Amino acid sequence: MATTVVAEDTGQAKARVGDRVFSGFALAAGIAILVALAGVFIFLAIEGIPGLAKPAEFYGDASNFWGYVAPLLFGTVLAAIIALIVAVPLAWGIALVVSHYAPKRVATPIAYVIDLLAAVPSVVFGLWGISVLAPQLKPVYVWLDENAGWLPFFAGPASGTGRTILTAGLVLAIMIIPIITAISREVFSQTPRLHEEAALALGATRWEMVRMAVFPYARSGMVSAVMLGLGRALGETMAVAMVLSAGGGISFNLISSTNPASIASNIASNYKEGTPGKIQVLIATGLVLFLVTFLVNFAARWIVTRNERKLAR
Amino acid sequence: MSTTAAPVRPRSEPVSFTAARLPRFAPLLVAVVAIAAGALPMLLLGWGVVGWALLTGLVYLVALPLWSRVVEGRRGAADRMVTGLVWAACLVAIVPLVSLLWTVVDRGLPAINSTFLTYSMYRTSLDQEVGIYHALIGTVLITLFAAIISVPIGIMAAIYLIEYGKGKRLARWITFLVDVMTGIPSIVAGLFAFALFILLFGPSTRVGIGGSVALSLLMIPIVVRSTEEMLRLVPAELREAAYALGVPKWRTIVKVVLPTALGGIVTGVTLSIARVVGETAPLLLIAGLTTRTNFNVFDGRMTTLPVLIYTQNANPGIAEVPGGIRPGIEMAWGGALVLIVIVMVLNLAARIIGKIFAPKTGH
Amino acid sequence: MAKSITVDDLDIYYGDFLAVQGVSMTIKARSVTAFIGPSGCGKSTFLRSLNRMHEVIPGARVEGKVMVDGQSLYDSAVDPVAVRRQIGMVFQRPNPFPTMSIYDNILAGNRLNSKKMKKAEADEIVERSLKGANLWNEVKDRLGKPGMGLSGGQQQRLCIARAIAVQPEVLLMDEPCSALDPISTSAIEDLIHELKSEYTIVIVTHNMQQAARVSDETGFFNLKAAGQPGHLVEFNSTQKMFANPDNEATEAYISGRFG
Amino acid sequence: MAKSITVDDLDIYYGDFLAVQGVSMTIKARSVTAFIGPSGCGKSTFLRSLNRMHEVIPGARVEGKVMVDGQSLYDSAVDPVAVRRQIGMVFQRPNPFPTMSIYDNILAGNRLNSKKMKKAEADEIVERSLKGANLWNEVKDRLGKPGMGLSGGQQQRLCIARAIAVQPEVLLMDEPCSALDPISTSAIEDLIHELKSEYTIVIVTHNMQQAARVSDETGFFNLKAAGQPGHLVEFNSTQKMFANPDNEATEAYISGRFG
Amino acid sequence: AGNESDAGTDSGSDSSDTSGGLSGDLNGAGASSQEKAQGAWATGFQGMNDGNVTVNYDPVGSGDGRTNFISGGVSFAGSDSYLSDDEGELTGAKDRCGGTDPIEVPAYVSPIAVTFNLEGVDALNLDADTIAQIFDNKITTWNDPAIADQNPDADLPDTAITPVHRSDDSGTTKNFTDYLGKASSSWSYEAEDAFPVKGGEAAEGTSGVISAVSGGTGTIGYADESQVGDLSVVSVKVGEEYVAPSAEGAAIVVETSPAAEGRADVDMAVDIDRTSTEAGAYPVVLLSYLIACQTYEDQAEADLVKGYLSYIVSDEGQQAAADEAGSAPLSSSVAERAQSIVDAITAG
Ligand SMILES: Nc1ncnc2c1ncn2[C@@H]1O[C@H](COP(=O)(O)OP(=O)(O)OP(=O)(O)O)[C@@H](O)[C@H]1O
Ligand SMILES: Nc1ncnc2c1ncn2[C@@H]1O[C@H](COP(=O)(O)OP(=O)(O)OP(=O)(O)O)[C@@H](O)[C@H]1O
Ligand SMILES: [Mg+2]
Ligand SMILES: [Mg+2]
Ligand SMILES: O=P([O-])([O-])[O-]
Repeated sequence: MATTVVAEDTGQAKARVGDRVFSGFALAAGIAILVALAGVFIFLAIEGIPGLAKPAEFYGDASNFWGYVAPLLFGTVLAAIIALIVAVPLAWGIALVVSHYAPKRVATPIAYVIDLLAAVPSVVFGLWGISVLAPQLKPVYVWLDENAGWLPFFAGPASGTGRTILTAGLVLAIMIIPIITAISREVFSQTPRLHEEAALALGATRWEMVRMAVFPYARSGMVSAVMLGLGRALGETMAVAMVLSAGGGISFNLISSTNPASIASNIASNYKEGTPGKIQVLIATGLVLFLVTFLVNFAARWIVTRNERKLAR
Repeated sequence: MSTTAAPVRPRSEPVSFTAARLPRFAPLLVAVVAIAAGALPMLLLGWGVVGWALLTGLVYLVALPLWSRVVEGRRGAADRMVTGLVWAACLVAIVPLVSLLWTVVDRGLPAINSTFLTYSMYRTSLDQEVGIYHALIGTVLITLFAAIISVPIGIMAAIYLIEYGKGKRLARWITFLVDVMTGIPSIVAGLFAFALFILLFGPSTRVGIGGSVALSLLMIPIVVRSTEEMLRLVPAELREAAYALGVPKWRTIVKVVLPTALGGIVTGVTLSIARVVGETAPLLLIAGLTTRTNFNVFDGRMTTLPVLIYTQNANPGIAEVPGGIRPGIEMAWGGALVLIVIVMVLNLAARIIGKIFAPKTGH
Repeated sequence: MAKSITVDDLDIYYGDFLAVQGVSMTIKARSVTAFIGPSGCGKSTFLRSLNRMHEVIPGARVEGKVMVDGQSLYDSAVDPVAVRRQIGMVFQRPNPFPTMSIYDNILAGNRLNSKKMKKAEADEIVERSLKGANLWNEVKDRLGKPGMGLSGGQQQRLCIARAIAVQPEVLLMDEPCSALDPISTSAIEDLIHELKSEYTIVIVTHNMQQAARVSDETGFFNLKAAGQPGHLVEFNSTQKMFANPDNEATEAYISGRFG
Repeated sequence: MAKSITVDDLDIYYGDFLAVQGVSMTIKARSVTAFIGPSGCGKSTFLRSLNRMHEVIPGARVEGKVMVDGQSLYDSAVDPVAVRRQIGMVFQRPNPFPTMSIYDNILAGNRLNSKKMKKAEADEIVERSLKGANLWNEVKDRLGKPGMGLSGGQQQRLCIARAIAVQPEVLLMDEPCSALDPISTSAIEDLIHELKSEYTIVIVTHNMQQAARVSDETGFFNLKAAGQPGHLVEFNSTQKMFANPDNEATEAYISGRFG
Repeated sequence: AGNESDAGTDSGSDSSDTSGGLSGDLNGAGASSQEKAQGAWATGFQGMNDGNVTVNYDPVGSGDGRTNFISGGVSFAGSDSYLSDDEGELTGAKDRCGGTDPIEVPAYVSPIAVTFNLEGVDALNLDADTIAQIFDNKITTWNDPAIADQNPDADLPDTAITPVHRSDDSGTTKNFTDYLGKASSSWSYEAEDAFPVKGGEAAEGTSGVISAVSGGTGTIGYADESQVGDLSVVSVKVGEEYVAPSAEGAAIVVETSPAAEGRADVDMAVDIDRTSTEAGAYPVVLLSYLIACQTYEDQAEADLVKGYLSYIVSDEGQQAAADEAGSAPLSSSVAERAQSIVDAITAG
């Protein structure tokens, strides 16, 4: 046993080195992320900024870049919002079933099956979207057009192929469900027993226990899960490109053939035939998407911290 | 004590434990009624199966809570409502999954045989058989290298955020930017990797590792995010227990914190792999397309399964017999099935690993 | 309103593991019943079977009968939520809700039953409960702060306050004072004395002096050997138990000659 | 090997909140020092400042001096890891490592410091430590089972066994017995008696009888008022403290007339 | 892979008597529509060289293919349209080829079919004006008199017409709109890669259009004829006749079309004559090009490009693409000229 408190023997000195090295690696990894992101941003800026001010013929029907990107941005956000509205409650529901409702025998296969969804490549989602989902939804859109056409969302005319932004949003929803579910169920199931039992012992029903003990504990994880899902929905390329009948302008009509494209799918669709100038325009739209993601996250974070502060009041 | 305070609820009559409960068979009964009610318009108005299922669900979700509301009161109704809703969520999510899996299996299975799995698409005459072996190898290698790049960076970054950087400005920025990074569209990641490799290795470089780099950009944020959440959930008491034994911080992290969180971390890594293994756009750009099997990610083109699926579907060729299945279409679905099976196996492996290392509680 | 509890040949399992075997006793209404016994003998397990908290652990189940005022607790028609609402519980480890303020922690149970509560009424419940748990003076200026910011002992008292805020009819306490200092402990003991005029109280304690001080009747649990199920050795009036127990093992335990 | 500890005008902060103020005392080597005081007065906080565990809480810091055998504990050259290896600690709440078996939990302190050990040596450490913590008989047949599967009291004894397995020079115990039954408690108390021939032991306890039984010297902490920092009221030999304390407040607290 | 190991030994025998004796990798990029044909050509060329050669073709799209070629990243490009100097491509290609004019030879011709999905109707005759008005959303129901007049025998329903166009930029769209602009009086848009009419049903890629047309009701679209499969196709009015899409009809149009103006000898760029009235001609065609250099710095690269391109324009190559991809072979006169240009590729 050492007789002094200060580290002297080699084992202890090494431990200190170990700590420094390890924390150094951790820091380096963090910084690597910053560098990578800065790299992406710089790349987008260098290649994209010339695309902001090209002659009008580069922007199709629009007269300038903003007119070109606005419907794309709108389409991106609209599809992502539809996806979130559909996916988030479903995903949280499934996560709860797996973590708190179903017996283990049932929960494990459900979790596994949902995880499988995450494994399906976006191309396959695209193929399935066009060949299976869209035809199934076609009559639904016709019905909505006839019976709910007074709502601007269902103004119609209903698409003849079912490949609308609503369909794209639904495909995106299915794509992000496993992401949101996986993280949410992980944090749900980590809720300390102590807190769950505290709620149950007060005579809480299961749902009340979830609300009192599980949700508050899991909140940050739930938000992360949603942000991950949102990120994927905003940036999804192939599935949207394949499923969506794109090319329209800004419109809240969810069931017609004429839909705004999303930024990512528009890049993928038009990159192939792009001349260098056109590609600069496309990359500039990528830059816009990047900045939007930045803003969305900023807003989400702000809301979360504000809520937390309110809580700590 | 109640002399000083007004009772919260009237305590005059003893409350029975059994008061106001729906019979045990209530959910079943309501379900049967709902199914019947749902079937009615199907018979009378000719609604489809989808309409029937929707109506059944709706009737159940309205009727049971209503009944419960009358008998059991607000809280019981809310509980039953939520129980119904979460299970409905499960069913609703499983429907498209089953449809999708069925489609893939139905269309993909006929393509699969030993040639399909062991031959590449390289051929020297048109009547030779082809397979997806080269794409299988490409997918496995490119994804493996993507994981090799992103898992250590992701986990270490999460460790920095939770264990070292807490409260620091830099950590707050990294957390925030990781969220931003989750929103990078895959095509932008591909363009970036492409530009980077052109800068480093000359024009139109196409190389497998470039695909790995592009995929890493997509994987890292998922790994960081999920790991971060899991590390956050490791109780401080455990860290303190280790510190108090004179264990250095880094060993505490490696030997106590990480093992405790391992199950969740493995899930996160699997998720990130599943997320990128199906990527097409970036790989088409940077890893290119070849018909040969390439085992070297650092040199030459590599085909991956999603790229194969995409290109085969886009140019399926012509069917041997008029009206038959085009060779590319069959190959695309076959490839999709193989890809899903790969990830399924990976998932299963991750679960087993997670189970082996998960915190052991109980007997 | 207090209830008497009759337990008849109760076996308690964790999956296949029989943790407690063959317990029969009658817990009188409006009295304090204490359980003592060595660590691991199943006191907590048995206590949790009295308000059906045991069954929230996956695989956990009981065999046998628990009757509360003539109603069988494990009857299929019985709603465990209703049971727990009337048979409150304080745990061995303090477990305030981490995201709630002290104020909201106290009201957590009440809010379940009556969504809308007048501010004055709520304030009154909070104050009464905190005073009852001898915590009012320490926290009255920071009711809006999170409950987790308190010291261990403060947290435990917060949990006691939360449990009594819903005015249950039976109160189960699993070593409620093991994290408390003597002053808080004696405040809780006083509280128990007060409460027993209206409630049935069951308390698990390691502190034999405490058992002797607060309880009317005492049950002694023991293990035959490690790995064996725990069982009830003796159940008697506290006075008799500490003065002149029927069972030798009890005497040995109480006099500290045990082991 | 034991160390004496001299504390000089120590202030302990959580961020801006001054939790403990102006503590000065000398803890003698090869003796048992007990801290008593009402809940929330900063006993745990002060104890944790003695092996630099305090600083693992973000924002937590100390001002003042702690000297261990003449070396300043908070000197910039001092490695807190080395400090903690030699000044062990047992916490108020049991915290076994959930991923490890009972066996591995005991050896955690040795193994995590990457000491290579022969099987026989390891077995010996495990047995010695478990016997010391009075847990051997209960777990000797399931050493490979997870530590989390034990009851609360068993878990705490496991943690004590884990702490003594590394043979520290000073042992800090924060209410180590608050979750233990009398038998385990008295085993631990015996253990403390044994250990003090070689180690310096500091114990926080709510049980004044325990303080009187095990300690040579006692420190009484108190709060002036809720929200105010805790401070050391009196530090004296245990005998004097319990028989004839210098301070009125001490007497009031010890005799239970406090509040 | 199971097939690669023995590829070199047994396949040279059955492919050709003119074993090239080449080895190495040849990289190209460009039009995704060429991918299947490129696969067939690669197979034949690899066979000719006993499996010692690998041809890689990245189907990144014509535009990106040309960019890659100009940057020197690939040895040849496949493109749905010839190099133009709008953004300096022609000049760039010249620079890339060491100052010599780039080679542009046709790879094959694809007839573009106007295809539809309408219950109870499996053939239609339409003139360019009607097609233009349908895709311009001027004619919106299938029983419109403009359609009915040309199809007295068809039982046309009252269904709405859903025209499906490409959502991605595409050579197919450019050639189709070029046809509409030149052959009809009612199409007022420029020929462009992006479909010019706003709104309406759009789909990604040829396969997307096919899926959308076959999955929808009352749909009509345009796509490479080889990909149409079971769908019904429109016979287009040429002169006084209605002509269904066919390889022969496509070849006739290409042969009778004038060369693009101001091009070098080695540049076979053609401006398709959309208004041809030649008997049997089918003017809705896409001419796909191969772009390469006359000289390469590297001998091996020059040999590979020369060998590969010369195989492509050979009868064998054209037949292979027709079998695999369903493209229309070049007419013999066009192929001959292409062959002579390709044969002149050298290193130096
Ligand atoms: N969740 C659980 N799963 C399986 N076994 C358990 C669980 N909780 C407790 N046990 C076992 O049941 C037995 C009784 O445990 P219990 O916690 O009831 O003891 P106790 O008398 O309350 O002990 P203590 O005084 O230490 O709290 C012990 O052997 C324990 O290991
Ligand atoms: N992590 C923390 N952050 C902020 N304040 C804290 C923290 N831990 C304890 N405190 C505060 O410091 C003061 C002293 O707490 P401490 O836990 O040291 O008391 P204690 O004497 O050990 O009480 P007990 O006997 O209940 O364990 C209390 O006011 C408590 O609220
Ligand atoms: Mg217990
Ligand atoms: Mg304390
Ligand atoms: O061949 P395209 O894909 O450009 O039509």
